[in-house]
Amino acid sequence: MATLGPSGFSPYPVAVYEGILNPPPGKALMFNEIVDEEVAMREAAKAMLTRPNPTIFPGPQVLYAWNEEAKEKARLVKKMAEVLGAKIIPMYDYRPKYPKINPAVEINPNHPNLTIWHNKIKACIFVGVHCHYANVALKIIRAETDCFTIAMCGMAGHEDAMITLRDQHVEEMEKFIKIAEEVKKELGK
Amino acid sequence: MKRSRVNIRMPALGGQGAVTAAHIIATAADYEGYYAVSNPFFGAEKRMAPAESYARIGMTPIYDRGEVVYPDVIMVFHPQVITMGKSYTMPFYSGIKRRGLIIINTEEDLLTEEDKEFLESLEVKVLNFPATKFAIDIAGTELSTNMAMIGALFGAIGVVSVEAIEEGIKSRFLKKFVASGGTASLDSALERKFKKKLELIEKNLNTAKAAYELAQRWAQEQGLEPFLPPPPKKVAV
Amino acid sequence: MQTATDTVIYNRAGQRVVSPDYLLFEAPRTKHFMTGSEAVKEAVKRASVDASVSYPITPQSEAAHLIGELWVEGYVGVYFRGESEFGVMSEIAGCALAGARTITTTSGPGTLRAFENFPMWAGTRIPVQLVLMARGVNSPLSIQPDNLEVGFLLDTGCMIWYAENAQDLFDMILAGFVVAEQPDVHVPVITVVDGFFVSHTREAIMLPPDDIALPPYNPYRAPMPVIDAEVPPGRFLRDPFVMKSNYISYATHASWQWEVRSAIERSRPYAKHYLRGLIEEFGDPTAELVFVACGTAAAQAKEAVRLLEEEEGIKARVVKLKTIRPFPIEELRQAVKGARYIFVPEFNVVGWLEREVRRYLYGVSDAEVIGGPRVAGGMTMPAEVIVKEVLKLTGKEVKHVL
Amino acid sequence: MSFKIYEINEELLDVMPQEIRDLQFKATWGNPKRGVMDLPYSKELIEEHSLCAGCPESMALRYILASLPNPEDTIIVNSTGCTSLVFPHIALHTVHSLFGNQNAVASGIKRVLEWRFPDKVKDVVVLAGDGATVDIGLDCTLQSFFRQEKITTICFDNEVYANTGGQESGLTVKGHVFKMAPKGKQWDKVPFWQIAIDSGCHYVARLTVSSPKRVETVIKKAIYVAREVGPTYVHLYTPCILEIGLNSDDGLDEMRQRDKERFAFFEYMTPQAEEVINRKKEEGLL
Repeated sequence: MATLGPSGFSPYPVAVYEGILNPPPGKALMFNEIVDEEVAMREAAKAMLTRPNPTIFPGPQVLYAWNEEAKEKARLVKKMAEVLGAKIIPMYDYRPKYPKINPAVEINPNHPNLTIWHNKIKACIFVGVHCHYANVALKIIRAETDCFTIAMCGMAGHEDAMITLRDQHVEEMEKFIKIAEEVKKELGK
Repeated sequence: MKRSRVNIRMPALGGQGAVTAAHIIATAADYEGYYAVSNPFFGAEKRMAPAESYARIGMTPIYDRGEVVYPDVIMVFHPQVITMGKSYTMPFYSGIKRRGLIIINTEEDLLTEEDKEFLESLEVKVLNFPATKFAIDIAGTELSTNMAMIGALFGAIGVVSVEAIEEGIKSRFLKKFVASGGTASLDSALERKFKKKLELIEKNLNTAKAAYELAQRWAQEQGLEPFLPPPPKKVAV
Repeated sequence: MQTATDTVIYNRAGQRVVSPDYLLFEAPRTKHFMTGSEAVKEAVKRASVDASVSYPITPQSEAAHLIGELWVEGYVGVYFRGESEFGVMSEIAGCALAGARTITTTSGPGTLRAFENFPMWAGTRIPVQLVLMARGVNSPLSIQPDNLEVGFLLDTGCMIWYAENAQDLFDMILAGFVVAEQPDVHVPVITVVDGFFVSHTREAIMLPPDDIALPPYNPYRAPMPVIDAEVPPGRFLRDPFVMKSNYISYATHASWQWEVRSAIERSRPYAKHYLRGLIEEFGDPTAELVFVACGTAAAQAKEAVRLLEEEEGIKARVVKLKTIRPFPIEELRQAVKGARYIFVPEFNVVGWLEREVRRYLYGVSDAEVIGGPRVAGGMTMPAEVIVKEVLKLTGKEVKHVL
Repeated sequence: MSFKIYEINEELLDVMPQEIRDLQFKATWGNPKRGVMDLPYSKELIEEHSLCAGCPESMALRYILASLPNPEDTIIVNSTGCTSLVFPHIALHTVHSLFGNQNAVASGIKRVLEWRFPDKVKDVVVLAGDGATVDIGLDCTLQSFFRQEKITTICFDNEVYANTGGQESGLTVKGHVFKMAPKGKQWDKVPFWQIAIDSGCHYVARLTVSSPKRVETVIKKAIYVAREVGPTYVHLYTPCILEIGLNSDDGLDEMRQRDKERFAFFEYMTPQAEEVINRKKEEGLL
């Protein structure tokens, strides 16, 4: 069953009400601290490599082949999962699903906690999810689970994640994979 | 006490062009180098109903807006403002400041002894000026009443030149101007009447100029000082 | 700096696209003399606006007419008159959902008729801009300035900015699009002015050239998929009924609402930059007498500060709030340090700004907060009246008012 | 064509559930000749529905979605009501906004899509219940007709407010007892198909959904005409079996009975609409 996160049962208080804002361009956010992107990437990789059942949640922007960047990012998501030894569970659309989801194979922004609880996921990466849905989901996860959340955002980031990487595109994802490989080696995995 | 601001209240009747007058007054003052703001007080006023507009001219940036409750100058555009009480205030000069000025468009003296006594106690000067008659005589239409009133104002308070008035009038009639629906149709009536815009401007200007000269002479006779120091020569920010 | 290899980009109207910073802060400006309604047109003309829908109501109608002229001139893509404010705000929502930069205007009863749309706009995360020219909403009918309606709008999930004059309004409209469209903000912005006092007042305003404009809106940076069948997921309902059809959907709804409010909070750094601060201070910074106000009330308070200084020898100052949502909490707390008396002059009978000020100063400031002076129904608030209120407090007689 | 938004990146194909893979490989995209006859053989654009078992609205939705000539570039706007519970499960870009503003929202979407994509066909379809179309949304519905918006409006007429628990609506028949009409409805059913004609619609049809093929033809005609000429209106009887006390398997029978009386098939078209329809027939698309 659920272990409550830092915010308790309700999605309130949310991070911005605790004074946490998205990092400025070129920087990353780690909990409530603005740090260099590389520092955050190392910590993110470490969390994924050391916590139980790490999982990547790719969203529609990388799942579908709607443009060249998406195709390239999909390839990198796959590679990232290999390096991190992580599972991939897709957030393929955003509807409130009826009558129920299958938490073993899918995640939904309206009740992401179900998938996290079911699979006992203790670290995850959101990538390619539209910002609003990432934020809705991350608030619920922050409130209702003890999962370490990492957001790889193509825009300004998500302060409700524990680590936020902003403006993440192909180049940055490649950089993260490289750092993850290094961390993995350092950890002797 | 030197003034640093002249607040003008213009009680008029709907259709007389008091809003246009406020606009031209403020534009001319702005051109002259003062700070200026104009605004109407709009209700659902129709023709011949009471209507008021306001202009403020000053030496420093003007924040104040809305109805001028404490005017330095009151310009009565129509005798009915006084004779029929078509005014938002009662009497029409309530709130007038010490050493203020009242210009009334009238051919006869409309003030009672009581009015005069009160105004004299505040050293307020009154100029009875037949603006409509002036407009008909010079421009050939009573629609130029507002131009005569503008000329009289600046002639009397002595702060804005004829050249600046000309700029104000041109900016009103040559540039694309936003008016309410009613004013827009009045504009086209004016244009039909005068055929050409330039002709309109010239006639308006002549009316204003003649009124300016008359009021200037009157102010000299009365020993009126200019209402404001020379313009602060505002520089573009 | 532009080099020879940089490509110059033009928008659909043929204007050169420049950065928001250039348009707002760097481009040379020239003086014009115009009304607040005309300032709206000038702002929209430089904002690469895609769509606008209008409906007549005094005093915003002129601004709406002028946006129509811009459509005829090719500066605005889509424009028509809707059936009512409820219809207009829904049509505008449709335009925004389909990926357009949109603007509309309304006033008083129109705002209330449209009301159901505002929380919907915020919930569906569209960066619509509503220019609100506040007017009375009570029965009996009034068309005059009275900003009671703003008190109703405070918690709709829209950003609320308050402009003091035509210049503020022009700059705020441009900044409004820029801030509202940030991907992590992306909620509607309501730019408020007091009707007539700004819409129909003519004053000098500094404008950048009209052959440059904001970069066009990019709907693919929005936090939700745009409704154009060009972006995944292909299966996408905006906005679903989350109250049934699945379990624990209540938490979804709660989270969604917090997200909308978070979005407003995220606008702070952007607004601070593009508005040059969320507040503006006027007068002697050491004065113990402070007016906290927005819009025309701030303008009138500035005049009162002058009168108090010149005629009574009393030092006073004004803290003008440029944003109401987000509320400039920290800025206000800093600004009123050292204050003994805080007056909150307002153009409504309920004193919604006073409530806000008290809420955020509670336990933080020792100053006495005085909710007033207050006028309503379209009344003017002469600076002399404000002075009178202050003098009452200090036990002084009023000399200059007859 | 926007079919690419349904195409899954190859690397991630293995993590996607069957229903999503089917949408890419087994749905009928890019084929204007698609229709209800594909239903048994193709992936439907509706995944599941959250309506009552046997609800005729679910049949109507399946037939309509199977008949859209251009689903990959079709936007559907709906309104609050039973159908808004189904919309999350439709594999298209759809909008639920408020109760009653659907035609206004659709007007905005259609005009902006025409402005943003002048070289593409983007169909906008409104689909709402009788309360949304004729009662609370009447103003927005009619005004979109007056303005000649190029959208197709489909009304699911179940003659009652069903989602809120069975209240009388403007389309309830006279005398029928529902909540808020405890003495029976006091006035006649609003003949909205006729009002649609008088308000400027170029193609209007009234029918039940008892015949899938007929639904297909009507929907295609309505969309083709809206695309080129102006507003079109389709009035469908989709009885609320729950509120009129029928069993789950009685819906079809109820519609067949009404086919003979107040929902007898009725069709209207303007000469411009007829020209479009004839041309589409010649092209083999109808």
